[in-house]
Amino acid sequence: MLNTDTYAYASRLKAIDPMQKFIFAFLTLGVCLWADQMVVSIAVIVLMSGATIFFGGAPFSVWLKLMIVPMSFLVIGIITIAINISRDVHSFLWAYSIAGYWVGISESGIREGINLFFRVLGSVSCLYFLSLSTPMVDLLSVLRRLRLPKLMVEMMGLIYRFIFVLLETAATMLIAQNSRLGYINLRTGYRSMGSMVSVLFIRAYKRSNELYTSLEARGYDGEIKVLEETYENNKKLVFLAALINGVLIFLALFLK
Amino acid sequence: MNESIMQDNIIQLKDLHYHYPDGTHALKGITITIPKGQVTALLGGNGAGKSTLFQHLNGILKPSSGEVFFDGQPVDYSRKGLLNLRQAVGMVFQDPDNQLFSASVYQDVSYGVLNLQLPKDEAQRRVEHALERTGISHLRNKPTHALSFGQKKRAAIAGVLAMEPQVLVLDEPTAGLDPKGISEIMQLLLETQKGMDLTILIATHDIDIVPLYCDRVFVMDEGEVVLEGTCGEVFAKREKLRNVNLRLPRIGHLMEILKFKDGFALDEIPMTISGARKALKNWRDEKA
Amino acid sequence: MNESIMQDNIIQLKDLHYHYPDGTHALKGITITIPKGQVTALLGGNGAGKSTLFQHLNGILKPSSGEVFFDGQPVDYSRKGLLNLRQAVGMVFQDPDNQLFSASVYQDVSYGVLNLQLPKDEAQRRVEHALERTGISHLRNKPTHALSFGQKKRAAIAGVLAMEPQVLVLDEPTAGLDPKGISEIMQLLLETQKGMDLTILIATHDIDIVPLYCDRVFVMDEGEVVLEGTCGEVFAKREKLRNVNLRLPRIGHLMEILKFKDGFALDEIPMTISGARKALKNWRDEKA
Amino acid sequence: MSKRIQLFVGLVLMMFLIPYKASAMHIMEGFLQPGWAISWGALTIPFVVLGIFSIKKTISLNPRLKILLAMAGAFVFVLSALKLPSVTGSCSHPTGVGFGAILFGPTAMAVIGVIVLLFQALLLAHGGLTTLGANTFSMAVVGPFVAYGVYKLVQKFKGPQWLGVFLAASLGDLSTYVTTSIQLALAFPSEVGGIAASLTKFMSIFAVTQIPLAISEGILTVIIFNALASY
Repeated sequence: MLNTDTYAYASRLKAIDPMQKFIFAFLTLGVCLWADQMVVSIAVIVLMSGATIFFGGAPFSVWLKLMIVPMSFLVIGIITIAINISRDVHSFLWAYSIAGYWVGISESGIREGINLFFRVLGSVSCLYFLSLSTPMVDLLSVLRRLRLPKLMVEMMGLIYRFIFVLLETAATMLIAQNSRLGYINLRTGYRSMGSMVSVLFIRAYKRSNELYTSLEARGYDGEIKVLEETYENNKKLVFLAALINGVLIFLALFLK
Repeated sequence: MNESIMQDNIIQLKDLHYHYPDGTHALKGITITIPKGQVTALLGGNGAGKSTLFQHLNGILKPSSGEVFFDGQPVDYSRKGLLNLRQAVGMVFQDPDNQLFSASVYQDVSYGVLNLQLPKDEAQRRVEHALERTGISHLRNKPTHALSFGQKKRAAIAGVLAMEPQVLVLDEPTAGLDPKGISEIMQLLLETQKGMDLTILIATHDIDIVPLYCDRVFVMDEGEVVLEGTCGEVFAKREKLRNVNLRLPRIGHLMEILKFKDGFALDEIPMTISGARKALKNWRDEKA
Repeated sequence: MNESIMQDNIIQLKDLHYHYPDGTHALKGITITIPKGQVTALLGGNGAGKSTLFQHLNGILKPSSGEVFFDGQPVDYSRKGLLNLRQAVGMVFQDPDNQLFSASVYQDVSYGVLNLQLPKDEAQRRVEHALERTGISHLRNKPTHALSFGQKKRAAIAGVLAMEPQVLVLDEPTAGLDPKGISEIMQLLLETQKGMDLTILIATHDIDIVPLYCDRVFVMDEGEVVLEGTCGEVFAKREKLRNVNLRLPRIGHLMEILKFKDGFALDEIPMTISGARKALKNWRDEKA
Repeated sequence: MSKRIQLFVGLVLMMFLIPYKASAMHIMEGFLQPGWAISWGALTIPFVVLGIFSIKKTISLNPRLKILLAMAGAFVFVLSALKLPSVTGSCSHPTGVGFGAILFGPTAMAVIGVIVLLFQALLLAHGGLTTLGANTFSMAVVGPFVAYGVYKLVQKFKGPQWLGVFLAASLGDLSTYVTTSIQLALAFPSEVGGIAASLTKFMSIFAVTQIPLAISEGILTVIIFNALASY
C-alpha cells in the first residue's frame, strides 16, 4: 500500500504553514481545471512536480509510482469517452461497422481525450504536491482553521490514527492465516477473509472501548482538545503563489 | 483518621468489592494503603484483578461496595471531583496503542493538560517538560505510528506526566520491552519519581524487577490481596507466592536453594544481585 | 551438499537479505543453519529483525537476495511448494488474538488441517491429538474469546501442531504470561518436541529462559546475526551481548560479578540455577 | 464483416479484462469539469451535515460512540484496502458500503464515507479533492441508502437475514458504480447520442464489470455477519 504521509514527514517543505501549501495547491488545481488547456496543464505538471521533487525532496520513484496509480482509470475513461457509436460514418476519423452501426473515433474525440489526459495529470500533480509535503496532522489543522465542524475534524484525527492500528493488526492476521494455508483456494480464501474481517471488527470494537477508558483517565469531557504546533508563515511564498497563478490565468486567457 | 496517616498514605482502599456487569466478582474485599512518595508493586498472575483494582484508583470504575480514599478524603464521584482525581492520579495503560489517540506525539501529550483548563503558555510549558523528561522531545513531529514500541510507551507516559499528577499508576510497564528497554523505562520512572516527587504504583508479573525498583509489594490472587509488605517480607513467604502462580526472583530462588538444600549458612535470602553478593561475601568471610 | 549435512540441518539460510517495500534493509546477509531435532533460540532486542527472519522460514516473505533451504532443498515459491513448506514449518505468533479466528476452540484448531485437504477421519484424529497434547481438550467447545491468555496461547499452538509440522517456529512464546504460565508453556514445548520429534525455533528477548530450555542460540542485532553457538558459548561473550540491548541471565550476571569482582575462584560462569549451585558447591569443596 | 466483429469483441474483452482495481473506480482528480465538481459537492453537503447532526445526537446519548464510530471509519478504510480473493488473480477491493450501512445506518455512513474518501485521495492517490463530492455522493450517499433500504425491505418481508445482507451489500456496491457511470455520462455526453449513449458506454465499463465484484462483496459480507453472529 502506498502511503504518502511518510514522505510528507520527510519533505523539506514540511515546516511551511500548511494553510499556505493548501491554498497554493488548491488554487493551482482550480486554475488547471478551469483553463482546460493542454499547455496550461503541462505547465502545472512541471511546476507542481518540480516543487514536490526539487524543493520538497520527494523521491522521483515515489512520484512516478503515484502518477501510475490513476493510469488505469484514466486510460479506460478516455477510451470510453473517445469511442463513439453512430449510423453516420462521416463523423469518424477511423471506424468499423457492426450490424449497420459504426464504432469509431472522431477527431474531436481524440482532441478531447488528449486534453483530458493532461488536465487530469496536472490536477493530480497538485494533489500530490499537497500529500507529499503536508502530513495529515497538518492538513487537519488547516481544516480546523477553515472552520469545518469540530466533530468532523476530531473524527478525522481519530480515524487517521486508528487506520494504522487496525492495518497492523489486519496484516498480522493475514500472515497468520497464510501460514496455515488459509488462502489455498477460493473457498477457503473467502472463509478466511470473512473470519479475519469479523475478528478485526470485534477487536476494533474492544479497542474503541479501551481507548475511551484511557481518554476518560486523562479527563475526557466530551471534546478532544489538543495544542497545535506553530508554523512559519512566509509572506514571500504567498506572493509567489499568487504570481504563479496569475501567470497561469493570463496564459489560459491568451490561448482561449 | 489521624494526622499522621493522612501524611503518610496517599491512597487507601477499604473493603473494596467490585462486580462486573456480567456478574464476575472481580475484587473481593481489598483493604490496602499506598504510602506516599514510594514505588509500590502490585504483583499477581494473569487475571488476578490488578487492572480492575487500578481502574478504581482514578474513578474509572466505581466500587460495588467499600470505599476509596485519596489523600485522606473519600473519592467524590461528581464530574468535578473526578476531574480533580484524574489530574492527581495518572494512569498509564499496558498497550500504548490503546492510549495514544492522536497521530501527532505533541498533540497527544497535550491532550490531558488541556482538559485541566490551564492558560495556554502553562499548558505548553508542561508539555515541553513532559516530552523532555521522557526523552522524546526529538520525536514531537513524528507520527505516532512510526514510533517503536518503547517510544510509544514513553509517549503514553509523557501524556500522563504532563498533567503533573501526584500518583502515577502503570499497568505492566515492562511488558513487551527488551532487557535494555525494561531497565531504561524503570530508570525513567525512578528518576521521575524523585524529580517530580511522585508516588508510583506498578502492576506487574515481572517478578525480577520488583526487588530492584520497588519499595513495597502487594500480592494479589483471585481478587484478593494475599500478601503485603516490603520486598524482603513478601519474598520470605515463598510457599504462598508459588500458590498464586508466582515465584521468587531467580536470584532469590538460587539463594534459597543454597541455604536450605546445599547448607550454605546464609543469614537471610537476598533477592537482588547486590544483596546476593553481600550475603555470599559475608558467608565467605565468616567461614575464613 | 553432502549427506550428513542434509541429515543434521533442517533449515539453512544463505546470505539472506531483505528490503521492505519502503526501502528498510531489514535483514543484512543472514547465514545460519538450524539443527534438526533441537530447540534453538533466536535472541534479539525489539526491532532486531527476528520476526522478519521468521517470515522467511515458511515463505511468507521472499528474500530480496540469498537463499532459504528446507531439508537440503531450496525453497520452491510456487503455490504447491509453498503449501508443502507451510505444512512443514508451523508458525505460532506472539499475540494469540492475531491467530485465533473461529467461533470455537475445536473449529480453530481444525482450521489449518482442513486446508490440507485430508480425509475427514485423519483430520479429526489430528485435531484430537493436538487438543490433547496441548491440554485443552476440555475447552474444545468454548468460544476462543472466553479463554484466558494462557489458554489462548495453547489453542494457537494446537492449531499449528494439528498440521503435524516438522519445525515449530514461535515468536515470543512467553510474552504476556505470568511465571507459572511461562514454565508451563515451555514444558509443553519441550515435551512436544520429544513426543513429535520436532525442531523448535523460538524468537525471544526473555533471556532467562534461554539457558533453561534451549540447545543453541543465535543473537541478532539490526538485521545481522552477531553471535551463535551453544548457550555456554554465547553467554560467554558478555560484552557483545550488552552491546546489542541484551544482558546475561540474572544468575549469570551474579556469577560473573562473584568471579571477577569478588574473587570467587569459579571455574566457569554458569547461567542456570542448577549450574550455579554446582559451581558454588565445587568452589566451597575445593576451599574446604 | 466477421473479422470486424471479431475485432470488436476482442476490443470489448480487452476492456473487461484489464486488471484495474475497484479502488481506482473512484473518479480521479481532475476528471470532472469545475461545474460538475461543484454541483456534486453541493448536492453532497446536506447529507454530510445531516450525518454530523445525527452523530452528534447519538454521541450526546452515549459518548463512547464517538470513539466507536471513528474506529468504524478506520475499519471501513482498512476493509477497502483488503484484496478480495478472486479466481482470475486480478485484485479487487470490497467497498464496505453495505456492511457499514447495515451496522451504522446510512446517515452516519455519509460522514464516515467522506472522511474515508478524503484519506484515500490524500494517502493512496485514489480519487481526488475536486471529485470528492461526486465520489462521496455515489459511495457514501447512494450506496449506503440503497443498501440500507434493501436490507430493511427484506426484513419487512421477513426474508432471511443472509439474503438481506447479501442483497444489501451487492446492490449497495453495484448502485455505487451505476451512480459513478451516471456522473461520468453527465459530464461527458457522447457527440452522437448524447447522455444516453454515453451512459450505455460507461455502464458497460464501470457497472457491468462490477457485477461479479458486487456478488463477491455480497458473499463476503454474509460470511462476516455470520461470523459476527456466532460471537
